[in-house]
Amino acid sequence: MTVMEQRGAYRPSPPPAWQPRMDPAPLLPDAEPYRVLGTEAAAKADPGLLRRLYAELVRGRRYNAQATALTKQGRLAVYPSTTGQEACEVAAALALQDRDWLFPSYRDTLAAVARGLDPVQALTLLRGDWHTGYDPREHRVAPLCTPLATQLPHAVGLAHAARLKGDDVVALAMVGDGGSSEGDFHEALNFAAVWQAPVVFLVQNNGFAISVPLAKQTAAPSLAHKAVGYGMPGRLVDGNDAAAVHEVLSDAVRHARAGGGPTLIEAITYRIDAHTNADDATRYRGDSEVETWRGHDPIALLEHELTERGLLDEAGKQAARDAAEAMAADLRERMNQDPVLDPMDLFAHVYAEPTPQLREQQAQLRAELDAESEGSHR
Amino acid sequence: MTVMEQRGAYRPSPPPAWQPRMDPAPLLPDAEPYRVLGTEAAAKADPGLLRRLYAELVRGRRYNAQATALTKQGRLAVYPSTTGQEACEVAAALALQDRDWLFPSYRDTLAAVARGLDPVQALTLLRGDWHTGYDPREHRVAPLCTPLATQLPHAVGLAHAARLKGDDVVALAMVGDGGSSEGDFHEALNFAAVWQAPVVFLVQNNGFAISVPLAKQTAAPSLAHKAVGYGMPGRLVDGNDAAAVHEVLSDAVRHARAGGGPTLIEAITYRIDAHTNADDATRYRGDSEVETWRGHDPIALLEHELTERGLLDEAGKQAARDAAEAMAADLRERMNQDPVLDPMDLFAHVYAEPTPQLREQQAQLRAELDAESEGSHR
Amino acid sequence: MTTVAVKPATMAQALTRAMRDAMAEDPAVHVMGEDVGTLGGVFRVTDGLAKEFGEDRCTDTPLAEAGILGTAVGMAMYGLRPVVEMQFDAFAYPAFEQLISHVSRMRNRTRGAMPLPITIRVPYGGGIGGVEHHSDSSEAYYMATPGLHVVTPATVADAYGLLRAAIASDDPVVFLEPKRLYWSKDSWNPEHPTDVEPIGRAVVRRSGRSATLITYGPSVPVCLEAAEAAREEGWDLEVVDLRSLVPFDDETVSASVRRTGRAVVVHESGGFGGPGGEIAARITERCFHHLEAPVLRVAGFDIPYPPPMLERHHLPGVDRILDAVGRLQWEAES
Amino acid sequence: MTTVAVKPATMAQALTRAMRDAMAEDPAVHVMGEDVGTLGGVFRVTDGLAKEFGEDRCTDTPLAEAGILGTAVGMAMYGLRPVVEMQFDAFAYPAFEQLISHVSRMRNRTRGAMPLPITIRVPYGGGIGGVEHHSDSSEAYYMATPGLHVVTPATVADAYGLLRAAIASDDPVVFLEPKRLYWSKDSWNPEHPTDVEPIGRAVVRRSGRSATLITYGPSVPVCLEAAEAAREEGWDLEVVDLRSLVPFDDETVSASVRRTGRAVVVHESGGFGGPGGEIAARITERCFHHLEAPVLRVAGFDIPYPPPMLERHHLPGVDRILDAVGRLQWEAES
Ligand SMILES: Cc1ncc(C[n+]2csc(CCOP(=O)(O)OP(=O)(O)O)c2C)c(N)n1
Ligand SMILES: Cc1ncc(C[n+]2csc(CCOP(=O)(O)OP(=O)(O)O)c2C)c(N)n1
Ligand SMILES: [Mg+2]
Ligand SMILES: [Mg+2]
Repeated sequence: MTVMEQRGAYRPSPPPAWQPRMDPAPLLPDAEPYRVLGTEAAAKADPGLLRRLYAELVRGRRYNAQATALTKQGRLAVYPSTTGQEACEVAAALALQDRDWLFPSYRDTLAAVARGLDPVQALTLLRGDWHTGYDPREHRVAPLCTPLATQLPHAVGLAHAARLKGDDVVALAMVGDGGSSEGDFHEALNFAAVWQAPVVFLVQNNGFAISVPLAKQTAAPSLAHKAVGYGMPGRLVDGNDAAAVHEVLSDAVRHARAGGGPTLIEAITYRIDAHTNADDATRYRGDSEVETWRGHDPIALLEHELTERGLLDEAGKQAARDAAEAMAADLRERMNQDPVLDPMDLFAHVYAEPTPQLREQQAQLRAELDAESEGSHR
Repeated sequence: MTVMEQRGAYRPSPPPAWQPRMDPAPLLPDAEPYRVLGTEAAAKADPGLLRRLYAELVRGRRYNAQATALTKQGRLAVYPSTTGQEACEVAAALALQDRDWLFPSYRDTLAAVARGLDPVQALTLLRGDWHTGYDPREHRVAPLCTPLATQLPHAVGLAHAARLKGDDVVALAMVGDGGSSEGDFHEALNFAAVWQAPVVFLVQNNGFAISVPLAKQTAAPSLAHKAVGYGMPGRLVDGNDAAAVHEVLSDAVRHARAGGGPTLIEAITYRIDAHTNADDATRYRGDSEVETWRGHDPIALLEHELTERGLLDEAGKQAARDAAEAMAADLRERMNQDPVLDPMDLFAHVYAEPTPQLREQQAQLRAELDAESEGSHR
Repeated sequence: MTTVAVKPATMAQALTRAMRDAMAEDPAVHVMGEDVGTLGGVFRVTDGLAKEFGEDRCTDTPLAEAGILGTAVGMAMYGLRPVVEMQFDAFAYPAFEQLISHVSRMRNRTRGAMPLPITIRVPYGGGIGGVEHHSDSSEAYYMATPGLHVVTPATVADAYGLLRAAIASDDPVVFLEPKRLYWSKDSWNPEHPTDVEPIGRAVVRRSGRSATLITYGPSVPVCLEAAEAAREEGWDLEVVDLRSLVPFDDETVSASVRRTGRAVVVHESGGFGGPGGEIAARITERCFHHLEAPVLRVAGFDIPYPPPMLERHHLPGVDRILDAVGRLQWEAES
Repeated sequence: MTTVAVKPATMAQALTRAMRDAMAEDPAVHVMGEDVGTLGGVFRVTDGLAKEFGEDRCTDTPLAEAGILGTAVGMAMYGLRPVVEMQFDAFAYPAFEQLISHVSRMRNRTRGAMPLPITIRVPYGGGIGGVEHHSDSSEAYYMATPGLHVVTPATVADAYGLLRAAIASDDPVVFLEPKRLYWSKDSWNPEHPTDVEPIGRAVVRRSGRSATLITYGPSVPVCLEAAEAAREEGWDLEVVDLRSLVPFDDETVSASVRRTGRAVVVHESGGFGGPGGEIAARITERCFHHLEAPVLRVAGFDIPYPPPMLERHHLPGVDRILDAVGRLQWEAES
């Protein structure tokens, strides 16, 4: 039986007597974003997991700060920070198995790092020495994707291919609230549902697409409500509650792996920093809004829970901070070294073999570089 | 107050305490497609309207048959028939006011004709003498649109512009089930909802996109369920029930005109003929399915209702048939005349003024044509 | 294998056969697109593949070209070799962002770690009486996008050989199929397994001494016809079929023009900003001192593709080619 | 109106002013795009317009480029004159289907009944240290699309004059803004109301006798610099700024090349299939017997735009231009 045949026809020949394929009710998100921290559900959460999340959040916050600092020192061309969004970034990485794939957007270097990628490699794009600084196959992390929402169909295709090959691999694709307006978002979700591909879509609704607030982006009750239009479940989660995001993602990943098809998850969070270091957020939002959200900080929320439950003491916090500092120091040091670049790399991977035309251009650049190094060029 | 300000913020600064903008329940379509004919609602329907719809359906069926016959005679390059879908076509045209705009897909010549367009002009595209055979402003009918779903953002933009200018104009945009998978569908609906543009989207779900059945197109409970993801109401209607389609469309048009924003309507219908005359439908569907749908024929349904209620007798039927025959005879006759073409028109409307380059090419063609007519050319 | 008679086949059949053989040889090859499965494609080029290999190997996708190409990217990332059909030239436009920003760049982006062996089949060009949006020649867009191979056959044998090469290529190939040659027939041996045609080599379809016609795809038969007609005028024209626009076979083209000293580039695509400018410029750069006349171009007009009843005035035909040849300054002037 | 001192202004300011003046004059002019309202655009080119004219006249759209251009089409159908901003060159690709299949063709499709006076502003080109997808030169795609005007300023005054002309045009204009010249300054009188610059006319930025550099947009200052440097080598170079790629000013270009007998086309866009091929081919067709050497091209390499740290090796600079000039066969050879 082929994957296609498994699907069960919807209404291949819609009969005059109408039969909807499924009850839409279970596909709709709950009215309230799912929360764990500070609720009864927290008691069920695995303490080891919570501590792991905490350490990663602290490390992630430090990573954001360090990367932002590197832009000021001219060591990064640009950095889109995820300060305030660490819970989503970290949970996305931790909800996956090793064999699964992560499809990050341009903002999601932290998710890639939390998945195990070397931070220097994750930042190569933003430093400017090469577009992708890592082999995507090594950690199953697709290239950080700048054209918004275009990575979503890639995730669907990869998940579909894995399923066709009989591998129980899940793809997790990340996108922003703004990205949900792109046509590729629609096409990807539709393909995923029709193919029942094992893919999870995580929309980080951080309130803004650069300067554009969500109210100008959509009029929907929530972005998770889009799911029903594709025939997949939509879930709404508090994106600053690391335990909740981890749980909802893990459920969706498990569901996908079991052949249940895709899920759309909207995580409500907030971008505390400006869009990037180059952005001036005061042009489009007030301090009070930022302050409100600081009061719902993902690290503080988890720290509070862990402390309340006696799972974290001052020593534990210090250990997390120390690990984060060590990561930051290492990152700083390595990013302060100038990358060694070979201009001839321009031609190295345009095609498997350079075309005759590229070979000519290669020779031209080689000659120019030789002349330059001999100091003989104009 | 600008149109933008009227909108009422959704959650410009999503507070930690979540507030969905609206209750999604009223946006969801009913579980059953809305029907009028053969139900209690029929009693409330305006007899004059029903008779008008009947006459148009009969004319529409005849128009489809005539146009298909013209392809066999080589008078049309191709014709995508709407036999079986006449209720949607006709109701779409009749639900609009004169000042409103219709945005038809490539299949919807009948809707354009029902709106008052000369059938010969409506068929110019398919005859092949020019892309659009009419001035869109004359009957407020946008050019028949072949690239699927691309007309939807046009409808949104036009409706938005009208609203900005203070005109109470509504745009009705037609698209197929297949077209709903395109990114432009998504982007158009989203813009419409965010702008609260006075636009109505009518998806004719006729079961197929060429050979591809709906089950391979979407896994959604219905296409109307997509509406909630944009924050607009979704409506499901029996597309072969002309009275029902007319009522649902009229309601949506009224709602839009009153500033209530867009609506997405899915009309369940069936394409009785092949995709076009060039298609071989036996390759992908069985006769029995077609037969089932013939049993739910839009003309028969309405004829039954009218007859039952004593609103239609044999003379009435004959009158409708006669009017249809007259239209067909006139169409046949005029389509059998070769259109007069001027090859120099190739250059006439590429730009407001031809570029110097086009003037050179114009001169070249002129010289060639002169030589040809003098018989002096090779 | 026993010897099999060389039988006439259409280009469409050769293309089908190329996919079939590639699918049989390599389970990684997947065909996908609108109506490619049950229907066998609107041109029937994928006829029988779903039946033979199943719907998972030859898949009717939802109707969304960016989605088709975008999911193909993901499939290729997982090791498959997708062969994507765009139903018509103009319906490839929705997939341009995926094509330009991903398909053409993924190998480069990842320093070779993630090549995308995707074949994108695009029926292109006019001359079939198609209504608006069904006759575009979009090769200029593809040529201007580094990272893509751009290939187009003009014969039945090349249709097979080049499509096999495209599918076997580890790089993305935009494979342009001249619609109006789909039903052209040729003696071609479908049982011959070795006629894969390497990408990047032009071929001299007709030798001649007076001038070179440089062309590809749908214009190849037109140029051959023009070359025959030219004999009456005393011109012995050489016809070069490029077959591959990227990579471009400068060697074959330059050698021919150096020999003849005169050249006309012929294509259906609009002239301005079209392939002919690049080709003429390259020839001039390389053969300037061998040229007796400027390289001329015979192309479609710089207009949106016209309605069917007017297309014959738009398409470069024999007369227009001969007119251009006539302007190649046969008597020296200044 | 009193005389106003000519003050230095940046190209970005001139562009803002052009939109402001157009909006003040004609209520049909609407600006739309991502972040153009409250933020004033990521390059601040629409700064202040939402404040002055309201959000209905300068609108932050949802994040969807096909939707932006597609709704602009509908707005133009109702009589508005949308000025659309695409945030970066590469982010115009999702809108290509709307651009190619509708924007460029609607007038033709409707026999002139439905012109689309849409201006599509596209910040383009590199040299600003932008990460992937922020430095593309996409003009070849636009040039190959009949029905579009393609315009690109190189000076502050032209930025104003040409953008005014674009917005006033009844045809769609792709208005390419060289990103790296946004902050270039020039003495320019922002109060002078008459300096609308008609579309379609190239201008000689520097007269010279030895050879002509033909260029546009971001490469104009580079060519002027090269021309200065060339004096040391004894070459007196003429520099032609095309300003408009479509329509193309054959007259000015040919006149210059006939005078100098030698030409180099310079642009950032990739060479293969790029604008230079068309330009070189046109010049050769028109000026063959005046040419002492083949028209050469200095262009970006045929590669995806490189990462910031390598872009200087990709961009055509003074040295590469002078090298090409040096190859213009100053001593006759064969
Ligand atoms: C197709 C495309 N259009 C425009 C851009 C420019 N751009 C980069 S980030 C951004 C905003 C993205 O907002 P969102 O999706 O909410 O993600 P966030 O930045 O909040 O993480 C825009 C418009 C882009 N990268 N790709
Ligand atoms: C963008 C685009 N892709 C592909 C096509 C080719 N095509 C024409 S009609 C059609 C099927 C349309 O199906 P649907 O939207 O259900 O409309 P219907 O034909 O049933 O009226 C296809 C694939 C097209 N016209 N436009
Ligand atoms: Mg966001
Ligand atoms: Mg359909």
